[in-house]
Amino acid sequence: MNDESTLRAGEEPLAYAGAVEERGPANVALGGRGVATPAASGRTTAGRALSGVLASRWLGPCVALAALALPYLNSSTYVIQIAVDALIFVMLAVGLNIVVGYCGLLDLGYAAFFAIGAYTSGLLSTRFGWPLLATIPVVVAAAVLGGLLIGGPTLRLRSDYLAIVTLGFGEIIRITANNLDVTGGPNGLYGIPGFGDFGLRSDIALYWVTAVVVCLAVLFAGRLGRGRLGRAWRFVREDEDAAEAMGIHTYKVKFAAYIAGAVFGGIAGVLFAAHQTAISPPSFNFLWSALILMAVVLGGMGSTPGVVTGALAISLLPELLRGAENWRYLIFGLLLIAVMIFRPQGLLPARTGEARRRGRRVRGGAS
Amino acid sequence: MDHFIQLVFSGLFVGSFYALVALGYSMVYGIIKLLNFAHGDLYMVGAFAGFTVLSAGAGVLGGGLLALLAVMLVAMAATGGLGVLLERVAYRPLRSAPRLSVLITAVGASFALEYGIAVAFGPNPEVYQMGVSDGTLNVLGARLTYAQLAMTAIAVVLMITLDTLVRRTRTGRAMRAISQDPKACLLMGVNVDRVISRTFFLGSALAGAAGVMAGVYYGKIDFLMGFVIGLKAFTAAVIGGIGNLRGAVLGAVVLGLLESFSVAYIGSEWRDVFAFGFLILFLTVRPTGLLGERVTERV
Amino acid sequence: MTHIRRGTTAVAAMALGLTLTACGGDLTGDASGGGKSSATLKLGMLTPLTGSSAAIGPYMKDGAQLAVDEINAKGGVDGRKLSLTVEDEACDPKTAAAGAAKLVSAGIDVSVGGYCSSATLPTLSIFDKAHIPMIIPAANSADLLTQQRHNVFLINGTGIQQAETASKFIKAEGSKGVALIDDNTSYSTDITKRTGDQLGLLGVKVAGHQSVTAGESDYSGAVNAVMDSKADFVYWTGYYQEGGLLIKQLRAAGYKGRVMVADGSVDGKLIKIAGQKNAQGVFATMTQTPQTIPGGQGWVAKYKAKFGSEPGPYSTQAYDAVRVAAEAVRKAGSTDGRAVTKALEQIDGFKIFSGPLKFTIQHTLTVGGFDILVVKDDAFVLNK
Amino acid sequence: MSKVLLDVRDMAVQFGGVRAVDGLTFRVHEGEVLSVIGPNGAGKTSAFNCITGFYKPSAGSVTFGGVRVTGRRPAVIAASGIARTFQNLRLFGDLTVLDNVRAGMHVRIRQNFLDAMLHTPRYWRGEDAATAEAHRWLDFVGMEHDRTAPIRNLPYGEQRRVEIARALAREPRMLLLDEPAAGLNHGEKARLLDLMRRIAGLGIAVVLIEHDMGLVMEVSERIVVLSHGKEIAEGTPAAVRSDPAVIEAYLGAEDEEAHVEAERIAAETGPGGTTEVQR
Repeated sequence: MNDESTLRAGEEPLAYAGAVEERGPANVALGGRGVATPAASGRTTAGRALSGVLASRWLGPCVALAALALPYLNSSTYVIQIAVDALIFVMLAVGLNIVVGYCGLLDLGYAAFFAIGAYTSGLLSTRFGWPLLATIPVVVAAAVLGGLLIGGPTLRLRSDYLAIVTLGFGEIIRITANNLDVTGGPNGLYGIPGFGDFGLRSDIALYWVTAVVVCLAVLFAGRLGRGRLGRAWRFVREDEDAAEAMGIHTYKVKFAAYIAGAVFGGIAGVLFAAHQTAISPPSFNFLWSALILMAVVLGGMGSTPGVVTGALAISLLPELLRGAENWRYLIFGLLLIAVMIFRPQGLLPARTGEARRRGRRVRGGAS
Repeated sequence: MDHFIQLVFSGLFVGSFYALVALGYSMVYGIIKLLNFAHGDLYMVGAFAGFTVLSAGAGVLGGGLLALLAVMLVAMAATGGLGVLLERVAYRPLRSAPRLSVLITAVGASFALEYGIAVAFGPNPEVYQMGVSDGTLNVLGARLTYAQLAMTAIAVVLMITLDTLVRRTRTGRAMRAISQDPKACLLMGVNVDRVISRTFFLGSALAGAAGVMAGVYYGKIDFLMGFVIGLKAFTAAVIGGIGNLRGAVLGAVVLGLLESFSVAYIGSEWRDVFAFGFLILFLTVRPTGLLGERVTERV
Repeated sequence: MTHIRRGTTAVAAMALGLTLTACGGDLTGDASGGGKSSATLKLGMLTPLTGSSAAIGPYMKDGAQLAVDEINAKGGVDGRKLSLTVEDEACDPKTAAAGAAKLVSAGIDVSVGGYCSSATLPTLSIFDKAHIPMIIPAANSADLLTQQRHNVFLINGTGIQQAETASKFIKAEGSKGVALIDDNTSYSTDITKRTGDQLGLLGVKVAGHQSVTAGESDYSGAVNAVMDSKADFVYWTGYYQEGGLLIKQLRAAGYKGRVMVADGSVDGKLIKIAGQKNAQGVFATMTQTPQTIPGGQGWVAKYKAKFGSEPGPYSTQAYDAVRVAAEAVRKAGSTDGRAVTKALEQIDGFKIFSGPLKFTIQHTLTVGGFDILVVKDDAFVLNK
Repeated sequence: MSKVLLDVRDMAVQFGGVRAVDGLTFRVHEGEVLSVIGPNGAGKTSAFNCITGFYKPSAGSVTFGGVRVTGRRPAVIAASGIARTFQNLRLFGDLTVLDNVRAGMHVRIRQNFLDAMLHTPRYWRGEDAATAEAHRWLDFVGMEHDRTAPIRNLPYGEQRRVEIARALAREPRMLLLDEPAAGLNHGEKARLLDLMRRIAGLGIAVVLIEHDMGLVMEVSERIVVLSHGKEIAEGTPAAVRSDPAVIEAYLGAEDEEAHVEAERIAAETGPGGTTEVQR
C-alpha cells in the first residue's frame, strides 16, 4: 500500500496532464484532497490552504453567519436590495446544480421553473389574497407538475436535444405568461405582498427570510447530493449504462433530479416575487437561464462552494460594472471566456474525495 | 387558395434566411459537437460589416445587384475571419474540456460580440442605405417582390455552393470524415485543426452573407438582431437533424412554413410557443430529427 | 451527528440573537437614503442604457440634463443646485429595482425616470418606502396607477388618452376596417387594447389585431393578416425600429390604405427605415413636441448644440420631468418627499410641452395633449 | 445438476440487416461457471446485452429465476439478480472507489430524500453500513489501492477488480463477466482465476465471455460456443475442445483475426498444450 502510493505520487504530473487531455474533468485541481497519496505535491501553499478552507466543516456555518450578519455591516437600501438578488440567484444556481452538476443534464430553460414559482405565488397572493407563505405548497406542486410535463417526454433524449427542448420550454412559459390575461400580460403581476416585516424595516425583514431560506436550501442541496439519490445522480452523469446495470432506474433518477431542481427554482421564484413586488415576463427570459447556468459552470459543476461563489460573482459583477453601460456586458463576456479557458473546471471545482465523515465513526476494512 | 400560396411563399422566404444561419450551426456541431451560441451574432456582425462597407464606399458602389454581391463578399470574408478567430481563441483551447465549459464560452462570446458592436456602433439601430427594387410579381395569385426573389435566389445559390463544396472537395471530405471519427482522422494524417478552421470560416461566412441580405432586404440592423434568429436556426438545425447539412435546410424550411401558418391560423403572439411546442413533440416522436442518422448505442 | 447538530443550533441561536438586537438598531426605521442635504436638489433617473431599449436612454438622459443645466444657470431652486444621477434599468425589472435601490441609497430627492412600464412597476414600492416622489416621463401603463400610490405622477399621456385621440381620428377618417398591431410589450398592447375598445364604442370595425415580436425583422405574418383582413387603416403602437420595417413591408406587399403609428414610433429613424417614399402620409399620435409646436425649433437647436444630435423619443418629457420636479420643490420650499408630493398635486397651469400642467386625482395629465402628426418629406409635422 | 437459473430460448436480435444473435438457446444453472466463447462477431456481447436488457431481443425469451424478463429495462433485470461487467470498463471515473462499489448497493440502501436532507439516524446507519460493506467487497476482490481516490487514477488491473466488486455488491445470483481478462498480465490473470472460483464459491453463477482459452478451460464447468449468433456446441471443456464444429467455426470464419485465434485455440488446447495460466 505504501510503496504503491509513493509510486503514484511520481506519476501524478502525467496523470494530471492525461486527465486534462482526456476529459478535463472537474476533479483535476482539487481532486487529491483527503487522499492518502501525496498527490498535492505540485500545488501551491495557497491552493492547499484554500482547499483546506473549502473542506472545513465550519465553512458552511461561517458563510451562513456572515450572510445573516450583513445588515449590521451595511444596511443601505441598495446593499440589501442587491444582496437579496444575489441570495435568490444563489438558490437558483444551487437548484440548477442538481440538474446540471450532479446529474449532468443540460438545462437551458431553468428560468421556466423560476417563473412558475413566481407566477403561482404572485397569482394566488394578488388575485385571491392568499398570504405568501400559504402559496408555497401550491408552488411546490406547480413546480413538480412543470417538471413532470417537460421531463416526461424529453428526458429520454440525447443531451444536446435536451438543451434545445428545455430552452424551448423556457420560452414557452415566458411567452405564455406574456400572452395570457390572468398573468397580467406583458406587465405581469404587481402589488405582491411580502412575508411581513416582523417589526423590522421591511426590506431587511425580507432579507433575513431570504437568507435563512437560501442557507437551508444550500445545506439541503449539498446533503441531497451526498446521499443515496445524490450518488445515483452522479452515477447517471458518469455512465448511464453502468448505472442501469447496477439496478438504478436511470429514467426515474433523472426525473428526480429534474423535479428537485424544479422545486428549488419554484421556491426561489416565491422569494423573487416577494422581493420584487412586481413580476413580468422579461425577468424570465433566456438570458436568465443562461446566466444561472453560467454561475454553475463558472463556479464548478457539482461543487456547492463553487456554485455559491459562481452565483455571487455572476449576480454581483454586473452590479459592480454598473455605469459602464454597454461595456459591462462586453467585459462580462470576455471575462467568461477567459475564466473558462484558464480554468475550465470552474473556480472551485468539486472535490472527488469521500464525503466528510464524523471523526468518531471508524469504518471497517483496510485502507 | 392564393392565401395558402401566399403563406407558403412567406414561409419559404423566412426559411431561406433561417437555413443560411442553421447551416453554420449544423456544420460546427457536426464537426466538433459544439453548440456555437455565438453563431447568431456572427450573422449580426456580418450585417454590420456590410453596413460599414456601404457607408465607406457610399459614392463608389452605387446600387444594384453587383454592388450587393461586392458588399456581401467583403462581409463574408470578415465574418468568416472572425469565426476562425473565435474558434482559435475561445474554442480550441477547450476542445478537450467538458462540453458545458465550451458552451459557456460560446455564451460569453455571444455577449462579447453583441456588446462589442453596441460599443463600437452605438446601441441605436442603423439603416442600410441600399434600396432594393419595390417591384412585385404575381405568382399563382400570391404576390412576391423582386427583392424576395433575389434574396431567395442568392440563398439557394449559396446553399448549393456549400453542398458542392462539402461533397466534392478534399476539405469537404475531410470535414465529413472528422464528423464521423475525429480520432481516426488524426491518425490518418488529416490536419484536423485546419479543417475545423475552414468549417468555422464557411459557417460564419454564410451567416455573414445572411446578415448582409437581411440588412439590405429589411433595411434595419441592430446589435441584438442575431439572438432571435440564432435560436430559430438552432431549432431548425435540430428539427432537420443536427449535424446534417441538408437536414438543416429542410428543418429551416419546415420551421419557416410552420411559423407562417401558425401566425395565420393561431395568432402571431403564439407563434414561438407553437414553434417550440412542435419541436418538443417532434423530438419525442423522432428524436434524431428529420434527416439525422440513427445512432446505434454501443454498450 | 452531534457536531453537526451543535453547529446548526449555534447558527440558529446566533441568528435569533441578531434578530432580537436588530429591533433596537437602525434596521427598523424607514428605508431612506443617507446624506440628504439641503444644498443640492438631487434628481435620479432610471432609463435603459443597455438591453433592447438601450437606444432610448441617452435621449432621456440628455433631455433631463438640458433642463438641469438651464435651471442651474439661472441659479437653481431657492439657491439649491440641481444634480442628476442616472442609473440603468435595462428594461429589466430586476436591474431596475436594483437601480432604484441604488438611487435611494444615493439620497435622491425626486425620481424623474421610468421608461419600460414592466421595469418601473417593481421600483414603485422601493421609492414609496423612501418617500421619494416619482415623476415618470415615459412609462405610462395604467398598471402603474392601480395601486394608488400617492407618490407616483405620470407626465406622459396615458394609453387611454392616446387611444381616445387615435380612435376619434380613425373615425373621422372614415375607416371601414382597422388593423391594430402591437409588439406584445405592455406599453404597446395597452394602447391597442384600449383603442380597440374605443373604436367599438364609436362603431368602427376592428378588422384584425396582431402582435409581433420586438427585435425581429420579418413581419410577413402580420402583413399577410392585414392584407387578408381587407383593412384600410393600420395602427401600429410599438416602437420605431419595428414600425419602420412594418410600414416598408406593408407597402411592399401592396397595402394601399392609411397607416398611423403611436408616440413610440415618432422618430426620424422610422422614416429612414421605412424609406421616405413609403413613409409619406403616415400619421402619428403624439404628445406635443418641440418639433410641432410654435417656437419649439429654438429648443431643438439648443439640444443639438449641446449634445450634437437630434432629440429623440421622451427627450422632451424627461426635460419636462426635471422642470416639474424643480417647480414642485420650489413651491414646497423643501425637498421633503411628502411636501413635494403635495406640491405636485397642487401644480396648476405650469407650462410644459404638452400644455398647461395639472394632475388629475389619479396623478395623470388632465390634458393628454395628444395631437395627430403626419410624415411630410423627412419629418413628422402637425397634421392640419 | 442443480436448478436452472437462466433460461434463454430462441433469442434473436438484429441491427439493420445483420442478425447479431440468431435463435440462441442455452441455460445457466445455479452456482455454475459457464463460459460463452466464439469467434469475434459471433454475438457473444450482443447476447449479454439482450439478457441484461440493453438490447431488446426481436424474438425469443429470457427467463431468470423462473420469471420472464425479456425486454424489461436493464435496471429491472439487474434488480432481479443479474449483475454484469462491461467489455470496456464502464466505471464512474470521477467518483471514488468506494462510491463506485456503493453503486452496486444502491437498490438495497433504505433512505429517502428527507433522510438525506435532515441526516436522520437512518441515513447514518445506511451510509455506514454501505461503507463497511463496500470495504468488505473490495477486500474480497483484493483491491489494495486507496479507496477514497477517484477511480480513474488507478491502474487498469485495479479498475477491473473494482468493477467486479461493484457487480458483486449488487448481491447477484448470477454474474456476467465480459472479457474480464482482457489487458491483464499473467499474474493478474491468475488472481482473476482465483477470484472467479471464490465468487462461484459464494454460490453465485458466473457466466464468462473470454478469449483467453487457457482461462476458459481452467475455470468453466461448461462451455457454450457461438458462431454467427447461433449455438454450435455446448458441453464440458474437454468435449468442446474436441468438437469438430468448433474448430470449423473458428477456421471457417472470414475474419483474419479469427484465423489467428483458431490457430491459437488449437495450439493451446491441443493434447499436451499448456494453457496460459499454467505457464
